[in-house]
Amino acid sequence: MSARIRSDQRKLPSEMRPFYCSSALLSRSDGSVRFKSGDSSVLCSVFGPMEVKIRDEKLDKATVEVVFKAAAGNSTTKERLYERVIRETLEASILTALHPRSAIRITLQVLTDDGGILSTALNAATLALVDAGIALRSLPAGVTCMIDQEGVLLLDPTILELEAARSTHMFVFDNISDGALSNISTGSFSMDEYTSCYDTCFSAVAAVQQLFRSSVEGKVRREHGPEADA
Amino acid sequence: MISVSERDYITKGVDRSVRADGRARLDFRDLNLETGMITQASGSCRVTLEGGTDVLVGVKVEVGSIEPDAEAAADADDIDDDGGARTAGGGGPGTDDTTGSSGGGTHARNRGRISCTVACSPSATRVFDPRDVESMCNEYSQLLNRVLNSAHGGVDLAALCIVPGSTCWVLNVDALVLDYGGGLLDAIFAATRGALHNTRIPRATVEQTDGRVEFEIEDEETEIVAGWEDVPLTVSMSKIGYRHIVDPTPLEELCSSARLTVAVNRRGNLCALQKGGEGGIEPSLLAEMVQTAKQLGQTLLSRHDTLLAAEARRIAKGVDPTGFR
Amino acid sequence: MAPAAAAAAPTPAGNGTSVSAMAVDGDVAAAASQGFSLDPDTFQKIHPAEFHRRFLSQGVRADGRPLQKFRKAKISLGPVSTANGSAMVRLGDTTIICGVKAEVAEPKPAAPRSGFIVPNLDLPPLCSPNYRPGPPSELAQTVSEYMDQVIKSCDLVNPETLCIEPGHAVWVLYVDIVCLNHGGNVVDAAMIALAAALKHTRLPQATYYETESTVRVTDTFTIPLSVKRTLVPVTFGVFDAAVVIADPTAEEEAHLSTTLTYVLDAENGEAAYGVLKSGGSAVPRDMLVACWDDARKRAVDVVAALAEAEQAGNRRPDVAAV
Amino acid sequence: MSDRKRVTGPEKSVAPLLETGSVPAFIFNPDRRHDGRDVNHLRPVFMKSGVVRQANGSAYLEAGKLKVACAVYGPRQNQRTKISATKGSLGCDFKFSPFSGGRRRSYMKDEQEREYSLVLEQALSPAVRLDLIPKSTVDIFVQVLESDGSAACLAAAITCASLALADAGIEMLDAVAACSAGYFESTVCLDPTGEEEAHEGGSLVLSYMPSLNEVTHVIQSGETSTATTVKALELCVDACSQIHAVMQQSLIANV
Amino acid sequence: MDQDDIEMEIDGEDSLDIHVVTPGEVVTRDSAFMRGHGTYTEDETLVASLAGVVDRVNKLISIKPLRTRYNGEIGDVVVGRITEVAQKRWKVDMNARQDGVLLLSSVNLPGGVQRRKNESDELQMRTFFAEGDMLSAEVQAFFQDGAASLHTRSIKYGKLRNGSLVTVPSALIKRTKSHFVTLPCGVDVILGLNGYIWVAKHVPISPEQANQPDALYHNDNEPIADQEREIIARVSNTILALAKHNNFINDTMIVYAYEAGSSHRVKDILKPDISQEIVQTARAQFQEAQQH
Repeated sequence: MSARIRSDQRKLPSEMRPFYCSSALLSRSDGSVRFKSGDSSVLCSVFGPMEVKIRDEKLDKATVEVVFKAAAGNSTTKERLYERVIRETLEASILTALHPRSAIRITLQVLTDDGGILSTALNAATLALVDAGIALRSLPAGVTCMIDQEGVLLLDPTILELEAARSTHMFVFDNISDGALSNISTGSFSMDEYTSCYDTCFSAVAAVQQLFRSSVEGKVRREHGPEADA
Repeated sequence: MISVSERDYITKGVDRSVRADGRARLDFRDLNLETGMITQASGSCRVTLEGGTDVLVGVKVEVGSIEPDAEAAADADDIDDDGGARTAGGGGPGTDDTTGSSGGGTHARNRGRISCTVACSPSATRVFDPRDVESMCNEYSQLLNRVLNSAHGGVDLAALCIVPGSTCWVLNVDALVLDYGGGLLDAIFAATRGALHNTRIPRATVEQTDGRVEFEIEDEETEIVAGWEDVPLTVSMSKIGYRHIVDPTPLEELCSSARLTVAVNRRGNLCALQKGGEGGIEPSLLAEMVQTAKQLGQTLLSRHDTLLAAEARRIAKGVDPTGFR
Repeated sequence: MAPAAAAAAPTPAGNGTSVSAMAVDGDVAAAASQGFSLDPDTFQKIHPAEFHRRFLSQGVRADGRPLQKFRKAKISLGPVSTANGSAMVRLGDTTIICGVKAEVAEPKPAAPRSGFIVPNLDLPPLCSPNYRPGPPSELAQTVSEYMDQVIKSCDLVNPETLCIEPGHAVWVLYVDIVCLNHGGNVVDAAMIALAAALKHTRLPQATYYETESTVRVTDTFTIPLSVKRTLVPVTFGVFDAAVVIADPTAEEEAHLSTTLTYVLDAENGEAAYGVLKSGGSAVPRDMLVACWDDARKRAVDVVAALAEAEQAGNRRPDVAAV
Repeated sequence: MSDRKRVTGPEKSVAPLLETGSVPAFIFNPDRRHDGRDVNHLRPVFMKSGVVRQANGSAYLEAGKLKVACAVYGPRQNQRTKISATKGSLGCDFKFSPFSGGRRRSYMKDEQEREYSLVLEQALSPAVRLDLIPKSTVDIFVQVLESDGSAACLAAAITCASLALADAGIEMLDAVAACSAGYFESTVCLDPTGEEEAHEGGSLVLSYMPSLNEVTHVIQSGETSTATTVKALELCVDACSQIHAVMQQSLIANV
Repeated sequence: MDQDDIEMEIDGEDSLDIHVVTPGEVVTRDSAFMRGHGTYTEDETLVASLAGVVDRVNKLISIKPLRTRYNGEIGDVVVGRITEVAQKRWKVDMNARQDGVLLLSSVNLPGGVQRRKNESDELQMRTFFAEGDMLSAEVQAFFQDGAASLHTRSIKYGKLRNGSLVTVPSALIKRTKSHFVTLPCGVDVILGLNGYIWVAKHVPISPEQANQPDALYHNDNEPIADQEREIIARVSNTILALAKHNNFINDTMIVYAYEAGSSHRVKDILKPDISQEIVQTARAQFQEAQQH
């Protein structure tokens, strides 16, 4: 690959921005996490299992509610689409049958948006669920990539880069299935481009999963002290 | 709520033309009327009926813009919508269209409009389901809007135009039902006509300076609402059993299967016709009711004019209104 | 045995009859031996998921279609003469009508030549017992949003071609898609209707009069929109995370583990303008690729239906038939 | 306030104005109207029941350009708690599609739609045996796909809803047929189109049960003499009987 | 008025004047008085919490409000309307703060006073009283929450027929020996102490009729002649005229007012000037009678 320098000093098209997470930030919620990917950062808090509105009550499983709030401005249909994708993704991972007739509410607040906000939010939500001690079947993680006008695939693009995108792709994978949990692609792309995005994102998700793992290990160590290592 | 025997008592009484309060079928209750008791409004009128009904109507005059859509809607090829606007009335674009767009919608561009709302004070209607109150208020607002904004509503809408195509007077007619004792719709129309009689519009002088049209509003000099005397009154007839009565009491309304409201103007013409209620009416009875309503309407109008004249004299003498004392 | 089987076997409408009768043979034997059997309608009501599972295990669906068979798209152009462009699309029971109305607005200062396209899907309470009057359902909102994202990102209509007077007036195309009968897969029907209606849209000749700062138009709609591409949406459902079915019905949709929507280019099935898969069971890479291949075949059929509709539309301008 | 639950365009947009003089003058000829009818004739009307699969009953009506669809759900559990226990209720919802008229309509229900919903309820209630379905509600949803005369639309909605009720197997005393008439001076013109409506002096919509000989609803606007109104009532009653016959045919065809 | 003035007058032993107070007004600073309804104490002073007339019985001071909903007392005759049919009971609107309760066990059932109630009676409660039905009853007791418990276990109470309801402020109804009166003009009037007055045709009931199974709860009116309807309407309007001028209402007052208005048409009785004239005449007549 050429010595192309990306908009934020990353060297390679397939390089992800550094990402961090910090958990248990909010005392009022059952679980909370801030997930930061470059300059995109999302704060997620999880409440539940808790009382459910009778209207939403499900007899055999928990009701998952997702509220997505943009950094500024009122919610629009865009946020509603994000909420749906995140909810439908997590519903499949949460062991909802363990908590019938109750609600699990996931609130996502975008702090700063610099591209790939949906995957960032999803990652924050997964970790917040872990933080809240809600039983999960697997750990879903999302990654965004794009293809620019010249056909170059850029992983984890910034807003500046996205402006020049010919197509953008968001994939969600987890650590147990051999397929995509969720995918939103828009723009104009070929089948080959699509599959290479799939592959790139698939391997990139492994890195995020790694962070999940170390974050969870850190949490266990903090909460249970040295005996957890034993 | 009403019991079976009360219903029977009322229905048979109506059949015999001896109603529970001693009136005959086509007798109205006494209507009391006072105008000009709301000083902040451009015009106001309160109508009370013996037996409880109490309606207050305020008219507020303000400068509004003639919506450019009015013309578009009136012009728009073959499609209704302007027809829609006619019934939609209240503040909606395209105030009117009845005289049509053959002249390229110029008519719509030279008119003011009247925007009516009917609201119920909660105390008046606590016995009803709030939703029923809402739909009743909506029905009555619609009827007011439709009647007043039509070409035959009485008020000369063209006279409300200030600058053709851009600015006009908007008459906001707000009816508030303070108490409910039956015969509401007729009382609302009576109060509206009274309030329009009482309304004074500031004089607007239009000046043209180098192509720009400017207008000035003088609050001191005022004009009356042109055409108020042609505003119709309504006669609502309630069908009870096989007969119909006017000016029902609340219990009589409960016994009524259907209501026919007819708006009549002083030329003796019908300006609106609307049926309410859950029952049917035979076509022959319907025609008969229309005829009756026309005659009664004429009487009501002359009585109304007498009351308004008395009010005008009172105001001229500078006697304060009783208001809410 | 035979009469019991007939009573218990859900009988599909089409060519799958014999297969499905076999499908439940085993159970019927068990049920019959207990002196207990259900008629197909009752069975569907009590165990809807199991009802579909039995059909699918035999490679056929409750409405008689093979797994990969799409319902024929019936398209008619111009059913609504009050709209600048309109189309009605039917997929089996699903009926969707799309109308385009053009209005005039001021452009945004940042893009003085760009007009607007505003797509909205409406799922009124009329179309299904699942919707109540009030604000749009989540499905309606999210599908509207996704359609908006797709048509913007693939540059379906160049917004600058909607310019009347730079910086002063541009066209706004309101694309309103109303579902009249929800028989499943409204996403495909809605997007086909959108694509067809935009192609059918004609704008009047517009002139901007600076003195009165208004736009005036002729009373005939003559100018076609320059629609660059034809989008073809193709939706698959996945049952029990393994069985892929094409074009699910409303009954099937309730029991799917996930759905998968491709938006392909009608001319070139290699190119796509969108993929949407929201949660549910995981779809492996090879399944994604295989479905894309199937979607290409479907795209060809839809394009043919569109062409047919255009020809019919040319013969009779306002065809109306529900 | 913008609608946050829909995709939104620019804050304000208007329907464009027509070039001046581009609309030919409208001339009303009682013997030969623009579509060839005389004043005593309805537009040819087409009706079909059972068009919405998941509904308990449904119907589609087409008269000229006018197109209306209706679906009936119920009787189902009443959402309103405080309702008389002895009678059921009708919930009527009248909606113009955004593209159905000259000007684009908002999704929000406007005053006119609310009024028409109420008229619909009032026009149908006398016919439906609500006493047989206590504590339940029958929801009637009417969607206008294309409008050509708002009075005609209202009439079509009532007829179509009545057909859908019959299709849903809801007990009725009689089917309700409705028709509209416009006033041109003292001439009464049946079933006016949108173009005619824009030039008429007033209009009347009558709902009628032919077998019972009862008017279930009437609504009139515009100034007329009593004689003209009575004439219009008679004309509409006759026309409703014609519509009623078409309704019967279409119901029989669907059986 | 100055505060001290009030206190003075109240302290004054033989003060017979009517004192009107408003909420927050000090009634007395004398701690010898007892706090009654419509008052509260603050720092040893007795303060009014209602707008109304000061009422003193020995050391007990209470305020009678000018206008209030009906406050029942045991033994009161009331007229009410059934609002709800509930489990073994009816709810009765009686112009009070809460709906009254009429227990199934507090009514006479067809088939004799001694008949035992059974489950089928529970199922057919609507055949006795349905929503909207009017009845007369007596306040029997009060529940803990203040709702009145009514009973109709007497031949004079029960379902009302053959006439119409007149509503007046409850304060205007005087307690008298009998609230069931048959006026000289041949009309029955039931003066409910809750302000609901039933005016109906006089229908004598013979004992054997009363024993008919459906005699108690049928809904059929007797035939009523036009003449009788007019008299009922006249009595109703007369009562309303009295109420309009805030005159108390009892049988004699109605008779006087009825006579005073006999020259007017029924529908004119409520016209402001006529009603005033009628009430004044009736009042004068009443005072005259008192003096004799």
